[in-house]
Amino acid sequence: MTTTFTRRDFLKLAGAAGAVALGTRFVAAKNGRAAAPSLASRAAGQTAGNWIATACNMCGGQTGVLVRVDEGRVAKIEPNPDNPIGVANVSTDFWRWKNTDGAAMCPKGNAGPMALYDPDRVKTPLKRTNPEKGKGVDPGWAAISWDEALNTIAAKLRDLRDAGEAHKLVWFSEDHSFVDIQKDFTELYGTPNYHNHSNLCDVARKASFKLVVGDERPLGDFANARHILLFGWNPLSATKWSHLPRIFTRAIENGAKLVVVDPYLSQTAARAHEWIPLRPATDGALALALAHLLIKWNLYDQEFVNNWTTGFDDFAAFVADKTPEWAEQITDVPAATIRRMARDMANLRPAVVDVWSGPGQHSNAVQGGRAIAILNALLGNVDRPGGLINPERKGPARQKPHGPKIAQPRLDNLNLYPFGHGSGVYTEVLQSIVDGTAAYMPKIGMVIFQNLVLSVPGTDNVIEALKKLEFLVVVDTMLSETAEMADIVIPGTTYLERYDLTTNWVTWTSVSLRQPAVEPIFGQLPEYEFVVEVARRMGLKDADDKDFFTVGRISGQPVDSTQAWYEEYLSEQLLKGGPKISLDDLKALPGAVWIDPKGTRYEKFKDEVHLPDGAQTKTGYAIVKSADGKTILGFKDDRGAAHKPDGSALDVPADAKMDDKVQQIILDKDGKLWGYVDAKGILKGADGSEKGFRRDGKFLKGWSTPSRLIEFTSAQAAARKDRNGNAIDAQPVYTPRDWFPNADFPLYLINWKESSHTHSRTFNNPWLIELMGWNRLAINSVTAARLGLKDGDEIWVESPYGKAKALARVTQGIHPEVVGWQHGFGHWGLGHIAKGKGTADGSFNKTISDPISGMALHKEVCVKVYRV
Amino acid sequence: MTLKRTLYALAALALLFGVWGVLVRLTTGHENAAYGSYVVWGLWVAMYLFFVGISAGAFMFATFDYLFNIPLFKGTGRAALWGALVTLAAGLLSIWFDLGHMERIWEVYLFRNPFSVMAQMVWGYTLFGAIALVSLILVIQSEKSAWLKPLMIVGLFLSVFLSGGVGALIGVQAARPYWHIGLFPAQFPVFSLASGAGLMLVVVGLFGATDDARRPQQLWVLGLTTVVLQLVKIYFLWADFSQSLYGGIPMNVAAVNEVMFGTYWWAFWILQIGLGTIVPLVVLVQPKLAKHNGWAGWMGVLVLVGFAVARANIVFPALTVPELEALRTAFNDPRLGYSYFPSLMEWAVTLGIVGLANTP
Amino acid sequence: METSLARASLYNFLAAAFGDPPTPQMMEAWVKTVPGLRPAPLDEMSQAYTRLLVGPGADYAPPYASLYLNPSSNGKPQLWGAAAAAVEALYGEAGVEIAPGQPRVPDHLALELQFMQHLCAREADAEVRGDSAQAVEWRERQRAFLRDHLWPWLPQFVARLSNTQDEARAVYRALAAFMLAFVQSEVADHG
Amino acid sequence: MSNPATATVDRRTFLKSAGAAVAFVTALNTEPGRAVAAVDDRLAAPPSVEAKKGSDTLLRMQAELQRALQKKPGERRWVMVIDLRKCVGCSACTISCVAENKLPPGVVYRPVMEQEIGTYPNVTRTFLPKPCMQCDNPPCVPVCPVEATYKDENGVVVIDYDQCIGCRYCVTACPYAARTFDFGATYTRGTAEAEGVIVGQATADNYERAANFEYREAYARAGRDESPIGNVRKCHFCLHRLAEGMLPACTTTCIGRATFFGDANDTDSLVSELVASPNVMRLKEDLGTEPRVYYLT
Repeated sequence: MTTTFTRRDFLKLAGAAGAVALGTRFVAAKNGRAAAPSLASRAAGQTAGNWIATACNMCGGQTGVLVRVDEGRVAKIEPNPDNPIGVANVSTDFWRWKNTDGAAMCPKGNAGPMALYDPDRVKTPLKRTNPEKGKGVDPGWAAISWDEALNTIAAKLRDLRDAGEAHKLVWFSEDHSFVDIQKDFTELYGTPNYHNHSNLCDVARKASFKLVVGDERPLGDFANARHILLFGWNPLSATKWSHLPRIFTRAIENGAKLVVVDPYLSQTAARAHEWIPLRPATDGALALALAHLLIKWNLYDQEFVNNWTTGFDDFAAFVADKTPEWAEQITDVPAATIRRMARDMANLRPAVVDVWSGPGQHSNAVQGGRAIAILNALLGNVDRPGGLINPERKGPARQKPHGPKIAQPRLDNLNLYPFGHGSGVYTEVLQSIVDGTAAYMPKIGMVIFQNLVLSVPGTDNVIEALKKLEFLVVVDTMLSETAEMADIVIPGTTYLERYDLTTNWVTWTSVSLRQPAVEPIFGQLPEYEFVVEVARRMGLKDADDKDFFTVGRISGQPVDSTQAWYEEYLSEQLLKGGPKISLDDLKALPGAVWIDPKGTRYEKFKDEVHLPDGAQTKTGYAIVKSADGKTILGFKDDRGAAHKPDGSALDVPADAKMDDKVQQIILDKDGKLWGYVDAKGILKGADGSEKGFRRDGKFLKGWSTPSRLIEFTSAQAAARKDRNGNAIDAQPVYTPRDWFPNADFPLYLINWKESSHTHSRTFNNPWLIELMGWNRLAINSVTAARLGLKDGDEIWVESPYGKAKALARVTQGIHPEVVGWQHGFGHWGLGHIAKGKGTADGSFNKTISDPISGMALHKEVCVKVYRV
Repeated sequence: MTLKRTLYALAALALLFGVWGVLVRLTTGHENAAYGSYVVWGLWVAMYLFFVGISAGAFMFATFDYLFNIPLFKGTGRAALWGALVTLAAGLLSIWFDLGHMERIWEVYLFRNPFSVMAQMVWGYTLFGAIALVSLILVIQSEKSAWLKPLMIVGLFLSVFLSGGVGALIGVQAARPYWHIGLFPAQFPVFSLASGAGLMLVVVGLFGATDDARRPQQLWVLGLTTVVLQLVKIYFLWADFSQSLYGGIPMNVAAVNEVMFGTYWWAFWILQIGLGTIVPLVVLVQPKLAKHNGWAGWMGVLVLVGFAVARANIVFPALTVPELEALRTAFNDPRLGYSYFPSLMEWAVTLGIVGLANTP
Repeated sequence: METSLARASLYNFLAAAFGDPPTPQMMEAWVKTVPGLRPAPLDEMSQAYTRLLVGPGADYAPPYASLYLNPSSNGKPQLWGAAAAAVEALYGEAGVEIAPGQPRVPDHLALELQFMQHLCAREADAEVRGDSAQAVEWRERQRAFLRDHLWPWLPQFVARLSNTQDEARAVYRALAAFMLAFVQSEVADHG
Repeated sequence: MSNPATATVDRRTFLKSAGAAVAFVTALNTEPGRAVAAVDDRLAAPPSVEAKKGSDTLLRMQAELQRALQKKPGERRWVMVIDLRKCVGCSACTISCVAENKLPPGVVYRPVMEQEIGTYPNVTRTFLPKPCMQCDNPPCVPVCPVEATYKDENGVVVIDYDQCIGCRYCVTACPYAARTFDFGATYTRGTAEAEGVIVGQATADNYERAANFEYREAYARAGRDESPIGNVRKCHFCLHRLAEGMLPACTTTCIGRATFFGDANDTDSLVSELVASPNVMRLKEDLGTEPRVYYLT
């Protein structure tokens, strides 16, 4: 077409072209000295290096940020519109709003420079000189060289391992950064005791949703919903990732109704159309009553329930007597209100129901969470627009190292928690150390960016447990209360000084890079390099006696620099994972983020599972399994010959199990076992993992549950026992939590998080302390009047496990039987700003977890409150 | 003269303390001041109001001698002028230390904003100070100078307008209903005269010439003046408070409540009303006591103390009431609080200034 | 003068097409100007714009010269570099600097196109004022800029952009082809 | 002119394109020459930026900002609109402002005020961000003895840090408590100096003492008495960002998208639309201050 064009033609066309409106792409250059630019000015940068795209880590949300660096110093942090985290939750919104500077950033993100330049940061390795350990005991820190610190730690670890006690290393770490390298280390070292943060956060939610919709962390598509019901979640303030509040305010703008169920009038409840206060940990009962009404009134999505779920009839029978009146007795929510809620959520579709850590940190959390998750299924709104979406995840791929076989059990007895999480169970490890009931006593502790003392329930217990370790290493930027218990403290890096690959908090895959905006400001080793360096000094090799920490993961060549080695390590994860690009490519991408161009896909459960080309389907074959039925050894054809999965002949062991009820066996074109369809029509792979199910002659993907359907009634739950050996109900029953108020301790004590702080770690940030400087105890005005308390009074808060002073905040915004406050205050360490502000909520608890998921029970506490 | 000596000793001590305070002020700026951004004016501003009030009042009394030639007050004029000058210096010093940028005070003289009441006050007091100084020099040289009378006339006008102006300085602030009351600026000239009378009581009663036969009579007249002015002062207080309380504007009511029942209720009831008003009233209506040097002089001291507290009770209460209630908890910083008690540095500087004023 | 103004106009048109998200007005002008271009729904166009010209993603065709031209130590193209700096210096010499809100990397396609428009407009202005010496000078600048900066990477960019399917992207393919042909004719004309 | 191609360009076409080109030259404001005068300026279409209802508010506001910046300062009317229904009380604006303007302890331009309304269980909380109202009738301006604070050509109430004597008269005059005084403190003050162990004040201070760029001047809080220490400080709608085509920091960072900014003289602008909402209000209207900050309730 264009080849036929002449120059003359082009100039003719100029007429039409001229009609295009003209933006200002240039301005006249100014003479003389330019006025000083803004801190955030992009114009100010003379070189491209001045703006560095990276990801925030002031909380776990990983919002994309741009960091302005001037003369080697971080000057300002701004939102990064190229990173979906901070812009939008679903990709269609992201494509629409991206590059419109549509990003946002919460106060913690804005306060990042103060975390970097915190005057109380540790800058050099420290050694304890006072052997006595305890709360408030001065460790007598002495600064030591990096060499001494690394050699000491390496020697201790080597000695332990040489003594055949590698399993006695216990490791705790934050979960949003460089966890892979830590796992690698523990696996190569030979300890089963690697734990990370998740079980202090939301593993009950994970278990609930996994059981019902087959996904640990579905995300609500709130922007497209017309009715949003939240149980115990404060997303507008406990921001987590910065686009979160906007998807709610956009939804409200579009006419959605927001209803929040929470004992406390959170910021989210304050912005909601309705706040439903209730007794803590009774959310499950409320959800059951709502389910009862939806079914009774025939307001549930029958098409969806019939086609995509299982166990509905049993569930319907189960909730037949879960009337609003029944729930009112339990929850203190009026039956009439429950009826109105049910009617609204049925009428305003799409409707979405979500839950987070409010009900999630009680002993009955998993079943309660299931009841809530099930509401989404009744509303026909799982993995659909405006509903609860199962995100696709194709992030960096961790390459499992080949470590020694570990014979010893995990200290946290994770296998006894039927739906526990890979992050482990902090409370069980620590409590068993204190009680002496542990399978064996650990000797060396390694704690990386975890302030166990203030973040695990039962403060004094945690301190006792840490005291019993022979050698404790804490890596942190601050001298936290946990660092106070350490033998060696290693100065950490903030997120502005290090690498990480962070994956999605959005409904499609993205991988964003965290990269050093500035060099570590005291020349300290970033944590991953610290791990590598310790491993190198120990001479740690893999089970084949091959070097791991010295050989480049891609080049296969020895790499001297730990940083270069780690960059290759990350590159390998990227190249072998979803992005299929190198670290350098990722850096070059706008915003330093890789985004799966496929974007958000809805109704993935309808995807077909395609058999490989040339696949042969056989009937009358059987699957040969090992004696315990767990491993697939091969298959037996219709003539009785047994084959290994690769097609070669198989000697069937005497105790092998023969599964001849399989409907079909699928061989690939070379006759190798590709998969099979079991008796129930579930399509499984050659390793027994579920891939889909058969319907109308096609294989559909369905959900990642054993039945490949959404499970109202959970057979897999019923098949297991909880940590205490009790049976688990197949139905999402409401069972009262274990600890209730009584005459001595008449009030429920809950805690929450707000936008001003993260966990227990931002309390030395002076900007954030100016926002929220104290966690006063919220008390309902009626309760306060009964107790003779006034706003601002100094009070005692007492539980059987602890007693501390606090300040009262008299409010209308909390259930009268409940008192509560913001989590994370009450430091006696950390730094001069954090010290002495507010009250630590963990000191009133037992060190205990929910028996199904291993979730730490931060909120199952009862107290009494009285004036000082 | 032991009293005088004691006083000098005390003044020297205060001065020493003040030197420390000034050093702290000059080296650390405002970091050691206790006021903040909400209670943004503190002791130094109150003291400024107090001192310039006395100064104006003292000048008024000087006119009794040099302008109106009242026989009874012949000879007291020099002391009054001296007092006016010293207290003016003290007042200006006090407000100067209060500035964020002391070195920029000259900016005010550039006539940048002639409509700012504060600028008007600075020019006015500078002129007033000059007049008082020239008058004093003239008086010292010869009381018969032809310039004295015109100077006195201008000075008298200034003393009335300026003390009213100080009232207007804060009275024009519609943002602070407690200040923005009809009669508010009007009371300031009366206060000036009253505090001038107080000062004269002190000067005549405690430091007057022992051989002057007119002294008891002077004291009696000063005493009666004080009594009358105290009554007027009570009337103004009643007018203020009743307007505030009956008007019912929340910020206003809160401010009055703060004065009467707040943290420093005792300063109001005991110092300002009790010792500063009622006691002098009761004492000075009795001719015998009023004519007594010591009684009259000490009543003068009490009147001045009462006024100092009264000035503070004008400045602070309006500031201790949030302009928007929710500001109390919006942002946490010691500078963003609503309570105020002067810091050691502030006391030091103020005491130093008082000491300095006493030294002459 | 007419020629320089017409050329300026075309450069402006192209700068807008590759530098701004699509609008109905732009679509209208495209249909009128670019032969064979069929309009697509605006929503799809906006998404196509982001995917193709803003990125990231598999279809991203970075509109930065340096990513096509820069040889670099590790074999990966890198943004900025000497060429981009030279372009920025040329902007300065011609009396303009990048306006707020525009890409801060000077070798962005839209900036380079707009710069050509500026040079053409200045030429026209000189002609109107009868200052032929200056007009020649502006013309010389155009020639140098085309030869050294705009042309060398344009075919690669267009090739990368053309390597995509679907309706909305067809619009950008057509625009790219049009641009390539025009700039090619410019290069030919300027020798 | 000698190019034969011109012959094929008809007059109409030429004029159109000439219009665009000359408008561009004019925008450059360099050597206007006769060309500008020669062309009928009705043909020089004003630059328009596409911004429609329904597009992302930030995109729209940015486009409108560009448009407004092309006007003369006196012709635009910066206003801020804050939608209290969308404010989630997170205080991101407060802190982004602290970061942008490098505010020291106790100096705050935009606190978020919180209030509880109602009785349990019918109760809610409101969050009200409070920047300077940039009053059209500002009580703080006439009181200043040195005219260090005034309404600038954009209608924003500004402070000349080099002129302000720090008397704080304006602070008492402001009915909104929008002004705070810079006492000279730093956040890191009072940090123990554990030699070689923790960072300590000296290093950390370094960041706090780095210059901000308020009013497009580099103000480092370097010494004891150097401005802005000893000055009154306040929100200035991020004039230094506006000058570079960036929205105020609070507007950009807002995670509830509750803050809007723009030129109310532009009848097509988002803020003009919002200001005309039925649910609009301003603080303390009875004082006649005519605030330029509007709230939607």
